[in-house]
Amino acid sequence: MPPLGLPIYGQPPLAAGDRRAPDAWRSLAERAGQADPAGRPPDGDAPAPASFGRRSFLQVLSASAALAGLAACKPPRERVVSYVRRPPEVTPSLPSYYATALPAGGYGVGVVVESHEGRPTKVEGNPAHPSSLGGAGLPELASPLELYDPARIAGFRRGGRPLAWSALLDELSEVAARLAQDGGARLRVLAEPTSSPAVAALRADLRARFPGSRLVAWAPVSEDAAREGTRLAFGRPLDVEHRLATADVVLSLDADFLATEGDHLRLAREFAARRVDAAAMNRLYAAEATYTVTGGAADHRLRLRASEILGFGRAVAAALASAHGLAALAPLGAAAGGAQARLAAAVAADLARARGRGLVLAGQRQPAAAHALAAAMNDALGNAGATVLYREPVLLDRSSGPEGLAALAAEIRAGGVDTLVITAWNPVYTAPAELELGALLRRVPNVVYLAAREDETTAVAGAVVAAAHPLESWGDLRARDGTASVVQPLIAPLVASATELDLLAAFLDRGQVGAWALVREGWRRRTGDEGFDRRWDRWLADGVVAGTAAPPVAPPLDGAAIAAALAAAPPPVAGVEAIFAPDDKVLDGRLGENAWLQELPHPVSKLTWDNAALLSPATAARLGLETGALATLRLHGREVLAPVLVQPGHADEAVTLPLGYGRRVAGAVATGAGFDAYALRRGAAPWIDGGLEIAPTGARRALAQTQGHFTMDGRALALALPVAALPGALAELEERRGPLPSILPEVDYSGEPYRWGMAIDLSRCIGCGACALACQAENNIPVVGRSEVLNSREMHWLRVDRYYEGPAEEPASVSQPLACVHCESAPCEYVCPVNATVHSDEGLNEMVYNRCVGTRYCSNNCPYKVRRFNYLDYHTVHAPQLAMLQNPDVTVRARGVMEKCSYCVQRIERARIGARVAGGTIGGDQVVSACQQACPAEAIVFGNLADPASRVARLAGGERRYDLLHELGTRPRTGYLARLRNPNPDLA
Amino acid sequence: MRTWLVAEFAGEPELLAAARALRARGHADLDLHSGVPLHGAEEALGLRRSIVPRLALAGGLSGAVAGYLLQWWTVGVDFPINLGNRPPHSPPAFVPITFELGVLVAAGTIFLGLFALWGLPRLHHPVFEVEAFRSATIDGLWLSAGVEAEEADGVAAELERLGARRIERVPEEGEP
Amino acid sequence: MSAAPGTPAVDPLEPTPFLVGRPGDRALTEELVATVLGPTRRGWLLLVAALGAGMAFWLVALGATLFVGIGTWGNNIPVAWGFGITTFVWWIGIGHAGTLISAILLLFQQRWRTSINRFAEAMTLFAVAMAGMYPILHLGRPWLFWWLMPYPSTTRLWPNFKSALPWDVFAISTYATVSFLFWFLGLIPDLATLRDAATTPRRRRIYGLLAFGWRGSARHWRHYRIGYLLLAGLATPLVVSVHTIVSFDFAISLLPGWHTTIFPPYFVAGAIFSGFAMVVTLIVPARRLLGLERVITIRHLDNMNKVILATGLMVSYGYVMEHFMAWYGGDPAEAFAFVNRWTGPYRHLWYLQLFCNVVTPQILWFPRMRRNLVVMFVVSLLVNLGMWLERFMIVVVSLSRDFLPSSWAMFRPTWVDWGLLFGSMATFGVLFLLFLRFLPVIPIAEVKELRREFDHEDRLVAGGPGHRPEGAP
Amino acid sequence: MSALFSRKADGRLKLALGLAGAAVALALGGAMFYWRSPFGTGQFHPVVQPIQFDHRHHVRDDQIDCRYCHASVERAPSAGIPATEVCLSCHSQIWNKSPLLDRVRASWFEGRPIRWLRIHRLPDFVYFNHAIHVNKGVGCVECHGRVDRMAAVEQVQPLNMGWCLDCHRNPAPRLRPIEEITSTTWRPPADRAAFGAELMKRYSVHARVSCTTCHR
Repeated sequence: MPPLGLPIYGQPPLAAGDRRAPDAWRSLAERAGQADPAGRPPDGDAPAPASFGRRSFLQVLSASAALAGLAACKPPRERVVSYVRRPPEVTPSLPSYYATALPAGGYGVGVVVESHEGRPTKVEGNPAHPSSLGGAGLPELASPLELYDPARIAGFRRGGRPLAWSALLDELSEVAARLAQDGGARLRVLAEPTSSPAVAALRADLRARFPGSRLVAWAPVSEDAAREGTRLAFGRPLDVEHRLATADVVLSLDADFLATEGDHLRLAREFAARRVDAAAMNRLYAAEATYTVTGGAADHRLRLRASEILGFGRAVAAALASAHGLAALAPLGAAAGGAQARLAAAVAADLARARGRGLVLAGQRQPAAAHALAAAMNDALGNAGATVLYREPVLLDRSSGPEGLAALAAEIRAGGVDTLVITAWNPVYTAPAELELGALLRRVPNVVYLAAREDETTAVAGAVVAAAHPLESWGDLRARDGTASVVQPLIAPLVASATELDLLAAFLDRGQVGAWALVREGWRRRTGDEGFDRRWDRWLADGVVAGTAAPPVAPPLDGAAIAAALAAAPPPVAGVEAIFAPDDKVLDGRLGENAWLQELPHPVSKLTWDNAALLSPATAARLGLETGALATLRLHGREVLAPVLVQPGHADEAVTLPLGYGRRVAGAVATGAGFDAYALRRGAAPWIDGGLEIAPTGARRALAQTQGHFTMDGRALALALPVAALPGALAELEERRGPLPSILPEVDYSGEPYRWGMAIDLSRCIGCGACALACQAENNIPVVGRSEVLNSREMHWLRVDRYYEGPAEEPASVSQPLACVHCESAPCEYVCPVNATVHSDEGLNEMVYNRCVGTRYCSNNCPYKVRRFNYLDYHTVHAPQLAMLQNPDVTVRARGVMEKCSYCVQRIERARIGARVAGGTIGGDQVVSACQQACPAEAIVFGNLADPASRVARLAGGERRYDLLHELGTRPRTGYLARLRNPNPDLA
Repeated sequence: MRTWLVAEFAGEPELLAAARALRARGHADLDLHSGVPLHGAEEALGLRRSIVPRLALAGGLSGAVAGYLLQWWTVGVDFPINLGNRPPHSPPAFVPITFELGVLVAAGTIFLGLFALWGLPRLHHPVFEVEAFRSATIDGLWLSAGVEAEEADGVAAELERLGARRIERVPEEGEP
Repeated sequence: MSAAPGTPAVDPLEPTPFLVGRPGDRALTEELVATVLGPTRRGWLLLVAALGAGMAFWLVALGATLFVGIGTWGNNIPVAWGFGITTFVWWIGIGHAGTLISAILLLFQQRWRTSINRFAEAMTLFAVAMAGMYPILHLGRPWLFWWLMPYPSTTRLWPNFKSALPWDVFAISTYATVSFLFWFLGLIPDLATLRDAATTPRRRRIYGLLAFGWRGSARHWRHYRIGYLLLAGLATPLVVSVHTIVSFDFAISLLPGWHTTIFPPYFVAGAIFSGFAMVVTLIVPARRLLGLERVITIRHLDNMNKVILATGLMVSYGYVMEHFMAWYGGDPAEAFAFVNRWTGPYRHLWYLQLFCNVVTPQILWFPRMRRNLVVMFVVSLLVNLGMWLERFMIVVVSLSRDFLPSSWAMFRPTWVDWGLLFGSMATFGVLFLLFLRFLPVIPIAEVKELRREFDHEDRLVAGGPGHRPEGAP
Repeated sequence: MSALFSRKADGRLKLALGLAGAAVALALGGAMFYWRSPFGTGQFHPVVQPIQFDHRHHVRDDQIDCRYCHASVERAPSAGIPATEVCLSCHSQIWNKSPLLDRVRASWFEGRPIRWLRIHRLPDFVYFNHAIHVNKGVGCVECHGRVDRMAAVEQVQPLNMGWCLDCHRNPAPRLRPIEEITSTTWRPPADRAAFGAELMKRYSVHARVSCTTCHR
């Protein structure tokens, strides 16, 4: 039985009393509304009933009109609410764009936010920001939903009493005064690593007032190993910056640098740029256990258990030393045997050929020795300074691993902590299991926790301070290269809340100063009064503070220390290996309450709403497990019950345990999703552990994967071919594009100034899923929930298909973003009985929601199956606050209508009207679709095919282009560019 | 004032003979009533071929023509739309509805035409005044003749002579 | 039939007659109106109550569909059509047998149609009513179904006549209308008979109103006969066209498993197959229940079973040709669609379908089996099941595995799906029971006519019972 | 005696059948008529706003241009409803004691927006853009009528899709010089079609009828 109660999203509508948006916001966003469906801010006096919106009213009206003829009553007249004072920068019905930065692992990622009448609705990358270059990752794209999340904590409370901000400040001031008496010896701060200069200044002031206090940095997913590796290699911790633009050969030692690690947006862009020109292809070797996005993009994916990867790195070093004369690597290398030796030799030869143009990276999961080895190899190969740069660390915290947390726990156990200020996300949940931090925190008299949502830590914290969302906060952050950005709010806080700056300042009796003044005054202090206001405005407009990048340094390498570290490095683990990994979507779990991310298919496994223990087909067969089976995982005495997902290409005798699920205290979205891998994670071995025991239980949990078949069954769908085979394949590619003979007279588009089209370069695509998420945010695509995904009713207009090729144990993969391809000879159109999907003069396959009666015939006849149907009312069940998230330029679809990719026609029309009002025409590359805009790899290009100079026209005319399912004669406007692989001929 | 003579006969040959005889005498307003169609009744009553086939043909043709014109004008002329590269005026696609409307209108014409030809609905009819006439739809064989009142006696006698088992008179107006 | 004098007018190869005995008009009438004018039977009431419960389930499922949405069904993407369209095609197919029996067999002057045509036509009407509900119900926004009709709208939009669905609208509504007119036209003399045979004034008045004043006039019979024949002539191509158009819903698409030109004849054959099976399913118990063994004889059932066998073979041929064309056409997607039937996740249903539709009817080669009530009843049930499965295979299984493996998904029906399927059967049953009780099941006038024809033949044969019917004065 | 139905029964039956047929026809025709009538479209219904704002006075007597208050009409989808401060830009000086303006002043001083009633309401799925129409020579009057004659503004056009299409299929007769765009009294030259054709060329008017022109 399907749930009749509309199981969507899970968040119950707010009670009537909560419906009003807070006053602070209203004054910003009151406006003269144009007819926008969902974007209408809740009216002040007489809000429309949430459950019986105007749209459903019209449905009923239409039904009753059909039944009862004239007995229709009119809906009440809509109110138009005008501003009292119109903010000068706001023109109602026109969006504005603001640059800001969002935190990612303590660093800043520059973004540009689209705002409608004061409502931020869409986050894009900031092209001027060195970490974004215009692309955006999943956390950034999903952040607006976090902002409007109705489950956010509002206001402040201490010991269960709600407090006003000023009252809380008074109480904190008292606490601080008491603590200051002994120099803060009993004050501890548990924070996340950050790069914020403003936080740095406050921390310095706190140290001055509370010299006895200690700040503990904790991040469940940190890059400590990388910094420790550079400390081994160079004597002091350094940040490593990789540059792929000039890297011809890349060896990744367990680094998922294209999707989840490091400067992945920039790296993906640089990597992709080297995948399109057959003459200038780079080659990526990825040694990894888990099948990652990076592994999927690799030319050679070397399937190894995580604890054996260091050994492989040493084997390569040994081969470099022995066969290629890099004597410096001789003490670091250790030859391997068997197949690994052959692989290592081939990789070494390739790296040696590309001296100064190669790159070795180590992943965050690998021990410091691996990072040091990578540094030594890069040094020996002459890559340092070319493809790899070193900088003084940008983060304030050099170390944020479990050791600090363990020390804090010991202090608490000893009763040495009176007040613990927690600004780190949910440490009770993320802390190593053996610390049992939740129980410990109850022993601390004062726990002040800054949190956005109820979680495991709010349950034990005495004082909870609602955290402001970055889109409603002032602050500053630095990019990985040191470039600073000012974080500016797009909207006044939707709920009474504070930032980390406000909370820290409260202990300095400066809580009333406000984050704006703290940040601004800090920058004034650092850069001087002279022309500061102009500079400040410039920074806010640009989203970056120009000239703040940290300069590279070139310290000497200490080979002996590396050799010593390698000698002391842990050997491969015994038994089944447990690999802990941040989730591609919810990271360490902090984004688990984000329904967009929960519903986004995992880039590799296509799993939604859950995590699962990943293991290889062989291991699964040995254990008698299959996808969806529930197994008991036991590791060093702790156990969890977890569903299993058989992941082709996973290393044998190893299990990947994605972090961030299985929450015990959480909101409606994260509750019930997945299992808690933290429960098995030890401080001693936070990434790779041995001796995992897996016991099948016989029970099952259905896993909501959006793709069930990962093979192409011999059909030519997502084409991938080796570079060497391209010349021979050109004729076949030629056959797979362009019009087929037809008895129908062709519609002539030659006279049209615009023929919209898209080109998707599979060679660039890494399959990260950012396009799908950007599309969801842009086009008001609803979240349908796990049970609906299980029934294959997900609503994403754009999906990323992943196909495996080759043996199931070691498959290569190719990912293919697929949305409506806008066939010129569209099969969906002629079968619609009511002309609800028709063709525009410019070649768009238009879907007219308001005409659709929902026969779904179009979907049946769509060979690409890119149409989505509103089987239930997926929108009005949401809290009214979420209506603020909707893009007012896109109709919110009702129950019973079909929908699909529109090529972001709202952006086309905005560009058209802008151009025509100005008396011009739309540039060939001017209209950028949401997916294109987000794509870090620039794999998607939209534009005007009628303009031969446009990028899309040039790509569509390229030799790698083919049409998906060309033989059907649908003549799609979206063309695909076959993926090129660049395998090492020595390994053929 | 006319009178209806309603006479029951024992067998079909007698009935048909009576009809022929009366018609030969110039009585045109004759009818036979039976539970099943009688062989030879048309000949006996001198009826010509039914025009129902011609009505059906006209109905069917006009329905089909209207059906085609409807499709051609609405989607070919009034609001042509590019649907998957198909020409707005697509004759092959218009065949089914043309055919269906032809059949529908033909069938409707037959049905309504029959009622018009029959003069039905006519719940009230002089023959129903005769209680025994109820057998007409069961097993009875009846002849009814509308005659001028003054002729009634003569015709009744004639019917009796022709073998009627029972003869009833019903005045055209009012109850007997 | 050129029987020499002295031989009985009975075909030695057809030992059982279409009419047992030569009852007179009055006796025949009395026997045939008894089902209507006789007392209400307990069995009938119990059946109505039982099926009424099923109808209540149907109403609940209907309410869920309308008020919560089509999402209460199991449909998804890619399987956007599920039980709704499957059952729609199934019901429409069942309806076809009625028209076939009453119209086509009339044109071919098959006498054995006479006793069962009313019955079959009623089945057609109710089946079409059930079928017609699904296309509206399965809409995402069923309250806007009228957008499929051409009417001058303030939006200036018209339906798209290139889509098969407006064809369906016209085909189904024409079919329903013509079936009703045909059925009602045939009923008029019998309603008059009921009017005149009934004893209570209320019944007389009700049937009298419905008879519209029919008085058995020879002038009326003249038009009636030609009109009835013409309607039969129209209904014949209509019935073929309707299932052809229904098959176009699939055939005009490009989905592997749908995209095939064999569908029109294959669907029509399948429709007759399932329809005759349904007639047998209904008639075997009904003739016992209503005591109609004299007019619906084993010979009728035997003939129907022959039709079932013949159309079953046609359907089997269709299966073979589908596979042949999938192989011969060389389209890998099309070929896969048929490989998938044998090896895919729904293969068990496919095997069951083959058993029901291909294997089961073969038993009807044996005359003894064709005349065995239990055997034919079981066969007819299996054929009904098999034909429903066939439509399920076509609709759902083709959709669940199409061009891109990435979008493949399974279909899982919900309780609402089952409710609408079984509920529609129960509703059909209720309507049918009402028909059995309140309208003459056997066309009285036509049986009388048939008896006259037999009389005529008998008269040609010396030693026959003579031209005077039994019981006639 | 024995007749089942009296002579009158025939008349009654025919009447009943006729009435049933007429009822069906009337229901269908009536619905279609209603949908096109002012009751269905909402035309010609002057709306009393929370504040007695008289367009006659401001437009005709004071000669205030539409764009003074509806300021974004030339550059934004929405023409814009004036903020309270726009009212007070004059009314802080004149009529600043008038009780008619109490609510305006209250809005200003309390920071509470004025909640006007919408008169020209398009469905949520229709994206009408004022800027493009105004910039291509479609005057305010074409859709909003003679607002300068309305004490309380009413909707004068049906605002249904057919009406939109009329103009989008044949815009020429509805165009005017952009200089006269807000004029309520501009009179077209005698040959409006030719004039319109010339304007279409001058402003390069391409009125599109693809669905996504309005529905997105």
